[in-house]
Amino acid sequence: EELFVPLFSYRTGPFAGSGIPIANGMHDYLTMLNERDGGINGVKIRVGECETGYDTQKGVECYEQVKSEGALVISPYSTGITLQVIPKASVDKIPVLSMAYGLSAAAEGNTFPWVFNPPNTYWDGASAIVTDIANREGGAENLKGKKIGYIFLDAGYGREPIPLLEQMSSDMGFELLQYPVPGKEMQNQSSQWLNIRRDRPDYMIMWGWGAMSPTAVKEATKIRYNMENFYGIWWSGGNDDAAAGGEAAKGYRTLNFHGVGSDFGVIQDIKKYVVDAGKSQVDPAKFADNLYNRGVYNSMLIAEGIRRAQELTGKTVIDAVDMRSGLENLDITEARLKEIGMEGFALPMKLSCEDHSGHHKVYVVEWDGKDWKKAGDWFSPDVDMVKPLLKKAAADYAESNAPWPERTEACLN
Amino acid sequence: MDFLYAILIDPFVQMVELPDFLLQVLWEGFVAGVLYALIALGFVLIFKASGVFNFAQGIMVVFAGLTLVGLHEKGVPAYLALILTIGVMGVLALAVERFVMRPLVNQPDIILLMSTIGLTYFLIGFGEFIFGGEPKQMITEELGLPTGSTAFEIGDGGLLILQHIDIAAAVIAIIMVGCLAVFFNKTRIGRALRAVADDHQAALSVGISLNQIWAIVWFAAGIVALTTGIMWGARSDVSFALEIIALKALPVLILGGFTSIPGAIVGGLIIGIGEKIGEIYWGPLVGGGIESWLAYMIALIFLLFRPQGLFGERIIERV
Amino acid sequence: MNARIKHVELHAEDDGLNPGDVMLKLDNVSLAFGGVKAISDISFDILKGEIRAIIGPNGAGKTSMLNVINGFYHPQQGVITFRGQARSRMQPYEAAASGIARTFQNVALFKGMSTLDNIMSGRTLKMHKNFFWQVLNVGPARNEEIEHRLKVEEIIDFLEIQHIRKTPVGKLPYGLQKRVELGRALAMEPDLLLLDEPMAGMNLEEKEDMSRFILDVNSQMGTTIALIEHDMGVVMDISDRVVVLDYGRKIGDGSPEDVKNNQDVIDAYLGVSH
Amino acid sequence: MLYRESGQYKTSYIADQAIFPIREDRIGMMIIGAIALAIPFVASDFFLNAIMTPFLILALAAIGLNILTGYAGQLSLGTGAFMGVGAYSCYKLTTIFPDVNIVILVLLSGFFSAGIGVIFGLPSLRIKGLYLAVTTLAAQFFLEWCFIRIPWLYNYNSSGAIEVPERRGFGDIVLTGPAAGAMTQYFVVLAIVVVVTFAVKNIVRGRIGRQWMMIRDMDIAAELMGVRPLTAKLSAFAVSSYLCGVAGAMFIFFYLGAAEPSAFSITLSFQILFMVILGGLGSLVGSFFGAAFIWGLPIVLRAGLPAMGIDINAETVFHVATMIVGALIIFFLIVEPHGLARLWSLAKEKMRVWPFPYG
Amino acid sequence: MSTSVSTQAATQPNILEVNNIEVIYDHVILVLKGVSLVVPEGGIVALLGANGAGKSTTLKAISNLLRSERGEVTKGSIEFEGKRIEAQTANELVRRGCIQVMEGRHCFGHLTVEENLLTGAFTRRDGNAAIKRDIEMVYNYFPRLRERRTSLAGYTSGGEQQMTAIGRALMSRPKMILLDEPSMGLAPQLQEEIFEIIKKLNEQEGVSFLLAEQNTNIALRYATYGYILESGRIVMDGAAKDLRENEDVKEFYLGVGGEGRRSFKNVKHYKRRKRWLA
Ligand SMILES: Nc1ncnc2c1ncn2[C@@H]1O[C@H](COP(=O)(O)OP(=O)(O)OP(=O)(O)O)[C@@H](O)[C@H]1O
Ligand SMILES: Nc1ncnc2c1ncn2[C@@H]1O[C@H](COP(=O)(O)OP(=O)(O)OP(=O)(O)O)[C@@H](O)[C@H]1O
Ligand SMILES: CC(C)C[C@H](N)C(=O)O
Ligand SMILES: [Mg+2]
Ligand SMILES: [Mg+2]
Repeated sequence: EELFVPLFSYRTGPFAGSGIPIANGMHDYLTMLNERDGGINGVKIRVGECETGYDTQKGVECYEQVKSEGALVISPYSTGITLQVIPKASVDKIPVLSMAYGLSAAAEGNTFPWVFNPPNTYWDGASAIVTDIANREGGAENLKGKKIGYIFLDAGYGREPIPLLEQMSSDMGFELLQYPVPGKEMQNQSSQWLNIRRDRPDYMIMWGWGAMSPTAVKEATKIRYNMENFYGIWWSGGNDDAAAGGEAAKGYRTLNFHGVGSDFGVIQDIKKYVVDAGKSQVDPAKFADNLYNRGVYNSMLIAEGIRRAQELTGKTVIDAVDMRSGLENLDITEARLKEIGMEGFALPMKLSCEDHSGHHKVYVVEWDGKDWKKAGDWFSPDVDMVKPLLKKAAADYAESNAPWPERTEACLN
Repeated sequence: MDFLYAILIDPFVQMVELPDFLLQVLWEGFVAGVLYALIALGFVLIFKASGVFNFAQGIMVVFAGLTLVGLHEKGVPAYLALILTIGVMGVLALAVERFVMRPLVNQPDIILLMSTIGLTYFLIGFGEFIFGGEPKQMITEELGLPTGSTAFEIGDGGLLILQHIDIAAAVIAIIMVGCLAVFFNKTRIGRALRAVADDHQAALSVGISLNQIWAIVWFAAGIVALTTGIMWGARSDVSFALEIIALKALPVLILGGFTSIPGAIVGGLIIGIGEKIGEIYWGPLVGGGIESWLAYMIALIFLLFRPQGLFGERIIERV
Repeated sequence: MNARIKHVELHAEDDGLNPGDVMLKLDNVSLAFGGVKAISDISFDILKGEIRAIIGPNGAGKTSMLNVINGFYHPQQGVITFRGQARSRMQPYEAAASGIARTFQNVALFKGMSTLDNIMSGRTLKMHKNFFWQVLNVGPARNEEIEHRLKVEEIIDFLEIQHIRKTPVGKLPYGLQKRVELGRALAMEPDLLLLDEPMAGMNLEEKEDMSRFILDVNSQMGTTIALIEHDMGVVMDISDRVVVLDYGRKIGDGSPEDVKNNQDVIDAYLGVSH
Repeated sequence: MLYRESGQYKTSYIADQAIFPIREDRIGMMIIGAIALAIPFVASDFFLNAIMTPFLILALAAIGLNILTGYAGQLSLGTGAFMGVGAYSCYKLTTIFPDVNIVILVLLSGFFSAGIGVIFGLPSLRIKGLYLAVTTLAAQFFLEWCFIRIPWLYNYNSSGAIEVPERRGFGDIVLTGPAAGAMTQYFVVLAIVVVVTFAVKNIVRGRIGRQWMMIRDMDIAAELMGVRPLTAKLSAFAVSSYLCGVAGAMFIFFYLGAAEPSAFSITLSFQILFMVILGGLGSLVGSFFGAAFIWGLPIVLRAGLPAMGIDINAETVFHVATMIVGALIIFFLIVEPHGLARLWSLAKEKMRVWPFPYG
Repeated sequence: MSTSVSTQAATQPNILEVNNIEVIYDHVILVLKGVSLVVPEGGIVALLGANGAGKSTTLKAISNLLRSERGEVTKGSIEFEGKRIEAQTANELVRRGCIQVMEGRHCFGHLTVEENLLTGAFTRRDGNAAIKRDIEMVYNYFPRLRERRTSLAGYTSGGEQQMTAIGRALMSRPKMILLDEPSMGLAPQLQEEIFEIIKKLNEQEGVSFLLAEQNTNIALRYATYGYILESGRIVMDGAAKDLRENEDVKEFYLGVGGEGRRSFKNVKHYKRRKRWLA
């Protein structure tokens, strides 16, 4: 009688720098629910971590393992792993929750009934960054002739937004320069940054993760790149990532979609029930930092999904198929956020059968040398541009992976 | 024609047009080369002394760096941590000698190579077990190493930026090589080392104490690893991701010849500078990223002409 | 000898040479390594069917001479004529293909393989069945293997090493290794067999056996033999003609008797006690 | 006397050259065969999918490397990349010929990696020993780079990964893709591995295998005996890469189901190398032992350590498992440098002289 | 059978005593089945026997080089100068004055001939001058080595390597040398010379020798005592001159039958092997 929620984590290896805060945040929120509420509607959550080391093959091994143990939902925590488990999950009937990562096209719920990527896709992220740049330049038309550099982890993750960036480059007339960073050379980016120095792009966008991000920030300061023009996707916003550049990294910007710091009810509860009770692995100095909170946010989605599934089915002990409906019918309102102590921490969000992402609002944070500071209001990515493209991408995916199954799952909302 | 132009002419045009940038590229290559050379040096020490290709050298670099930083994180003052780390490397040397090398005396090269890969796994597991798996920042300032950078104006508007830590790395590498050369030229030990590398059993039979010699060289390699770890850690963080970069030492080593200390240095510089120049000026023609294999190709081409590397010992073939 | 050897059909290919004709001829061959002159301007010949001994002090260039003959070293000067074909350099496997086999001073067996496989390896050049038959191991490939196995078993019988057929040779005592090596060379059914100190490290009894084998190979199979050996007793007893080297030069050539009484040879090599 | 050869006389060389000339070995093989056939009916899908199938595939890759390193004595650190060539070839082949049975394509894809293997084997004519490692490393990194930088190889997928499409065969059974059954895939892999292993066994005990061993044990002498280093070495590269290519294709098509280029990284090369060394250089059974050990041990440790109450953290288990694997590798090398296969034959030797301690 | 311990040279203390040792390779192959022998202080003892009898194994058991070949002494004891040495390392043994010249030369191929000789002096602490002197001494014994002193040993001829190996052992100034097949591959003249050198070292410097040698003839001329080893057992031992007179030894090891020296040309091809232990 338990709800088995596996966490694919990487507390070791070159990606541990980003993996540890995420894993802690995810783990601690679920533990907090167990400690404070005795689980969800009286059923305890069993949290099982499986170490992937951000390695796709290990991820698949973990997938097989948790599948055999009856996992409710898969959070691969890697775009690469997500891509690999998507086809399997639809056959095995286990929902995949890739929160703000993974395959952007999976937002098309009709093509990908088993995959969820709220609150935003990478394509939303890319469009949001370009939107912010455009705003600073005084309008999208001023981007014409500008050079925007894109430095990315050369893996499923970093490649994901490229089609969109290319599309935007041709639509808006800016030049897109690509600087791939191979996974095994993340800590040795001097060539990429030499090239950047030569090419002098006006803006830099980074899709970095693990040891790649701090190295990139450091290299950027070395070539004296103007940090205010350097944007990271939300995942490149670890506190350590920016701190690696020291004072000189001031001005580095990343996207975000949840609160930073510990001034929220939910974070206080975690502190009280988990951290102070010695049930967390988190280093007190790193408690409630940016990526930790993101882990909390992710677990909240899982918990809410379970709750919704319980509501829908009337069972307390649900299975993976129920979980899918729960996620599909997520509707986290302002009121609900308040109940769970997340007022001001996140925006309300809602998913539907067609839209498994929601393309919600984001905001920009800026590094002030010590911590992340909010640098502007919540704003929406260019949903009108992104959505049709996603639709097309989903169709392409289904075609190239023929025979891709038609959606058979009933839509409950 | 265009293609030939792009390969044969254009890169040089670029070099001439932006001389400051070329200098920067050379400098970056040089610094990378020095660091490769330092790793290679550790390999050479052990290879020279036992014929063992110590695959674990790369991991020893990380392990030493992690120990240093880890101790500091646990509240040990920087210099004390440094001394303790040297001690840890000493213990490691003794342990390796006792539990790996001694029981495997007189085994074929490949077995010894494998055992060092086993050691690599062990050290990765052990290091992460103790210090955790996340990258750590090197305690550069605490150790009194220079930080910051100096920029030189070159021509009109040109800029050459030198990181102080890189300059320090180059200086320390040179000093280190000097010391090692002296150490090896103390003929008695130096000769004994080479004898061991040739034939373990014969070395035993003339009374060379393998145990002692191995402990010494592994310790020396440990010190080299620590130095490398500090220098490299100062450039990027200390984490096990460095281990893969350490593989680059292999082409360096092969280029220089497995047994040659100057070879390690020259090889390191050739590879470091060669791959940087290649990547920056020719890489874009094929989509970039050629750095990941260029070093090996350079080494391979050299080998075709000199199968024993630039400074390596002749390969003896006789019947 | 005995009946057993009779049906061993190990004989040299018919090359049109009669016993006594010149089979191998070296003309003014020189070989140097850096400053070391291993062979200086040496000429001599080997006649078909004879046992030709090469002797000389250590480092005189005897092994180098064999290495030159079978293409492992390439002389800087001189011509080598084998069965009428002159050449100045060739690859070792070409020499092997043209019928020259040898044993080595420092046993050069294939250490990881069994005695049987080592001797089978001497048949390499005689086996031709292609890859695909081998994969299937049926029909031709299998028959070929069995056919050669028969020959090899004959050699094993001949050398009396049946009991170590399947032992990895690396573990055999030195003397047996030498014998296996001879077997391997014999398996090539060579016209010319080069033996480099085949009896080093053997006791008397074993030397007697080895002499017997060599003589048998020579007389029964008609194989021409060039032999390096330091045991003068053996050399004088079994060889037809002897060439003596010293410091890379030839200092004597002729019948064992001639050589034994040649003052240069006595000074350089034999010493007084012989 | 539990295991005795004495009393079993061979009356023909054919019998003597059978693969299992000794009765006890034959019985043992039959038992193993029976178990292999019975496993799917008793084991869980997880066991089949995550343990047995990859074990068999990796054993084949290990055999491939064993040909090159164990039999022909050429050290290679590029196995992973050669497996990758097989996988990508198979992917392209099935894209181009979607209707051809995937098993045939898997077997064909090996030829592509054989070709690449031969090209990278060329330097081995001049470069030897550890120095050769650099050539194979060059192959490893260059090919890995190709897998990333040549989008044609992965059909221009934006993710840069290959996704195994669904393929049917043998009467419309789903063989590959997410819908394929664990048991089906296991049997297909088992069949391929068994057949190929027997073929390899035939090669290594024949003329070609002997030539490889000659080159390995003493290349100079081999040459003086008429072996052409060119053909011997390159054929070893070809056969080895062929096997690795087939293994690589199976690894993706019957196990992972999709792959990023990083699946064929140097880590994989080392993993295979370990299997070979630990199993025993120059031993085919050894390759199976090695694969079982290297593949199984971490799984067992990861499942076993928490069960023994050693620790609970996933990553600590991981670290401890890494440590133990490293230590065990060293331990086994010390106990028997010639690998598990040798340990096995020593055990047989012991059984042979039993009840005496030695003979 | 073995009467050695009591009968042999009871007057001198023994520098080396081997008591009933058993050696096993690879945990299963029993090679020595109870070998006992003694070498008196200042003696030259020859160990004779056919190929594979276990001579080299005996020597390696004494010098402790067995372990690196995965062999072990499972029974018996070995004493050098009255102290048990089975647990010592080869290095300690050399330091104490017992060195082995291995069969098959084992020169350091990548070192020059002279460097090879110098490695022999590794354990010495008596300064460079003394070492220089001894190098000269070795060169005087083997003039050929002087000529090749700067060549890499790997390239030298078989005989030259043999000289290097022996010279290298001499460089350690040992009290006792275990010589495995010293005459192998040497020109006849040099074989005599080697034994002369052995004799000289023995007489002038008091070095004791245990030699495994196939050339029975020469070995028994120089040795004071001999053991005959067969299939891992000592089958006969006695003073050298007694052995030389022994009919069996004459027949099988010296090649002199009733009618004088046999010719190699006329050896009969039949199983002549006679064994003490069948
Ligand atoms: N590859 C080589 N490189 C350098 N010198 C060599 C090489 N091969 C042989 N020599 C030298 O050439 C000379 C002749 O050597 P070789 O081996 O032919 O002598 P040998 O007559 O066989 O002597 P031995 O009876 O001692 O075996 C020696 O001085 C040896 O050092
Ligand atoms: N490393 C080893 N592993 C297993 N068996 C071995 C090993 N070394 C030697 N043997 C076996 O031990 C026995 C004795 O060998 P040893 O080398 O001592 O003989 P030997 O008397 O010195 O012979 P030779 O005169 O040929 O040198 C032989 O049968 C040999 O096969
Ligand atoms: C949290 C992560 C999933 C982000 C990661 N870089 C990715 O693969 O997309
Ligand atoms: Mg010679
Ligand atoms: Mg011996």
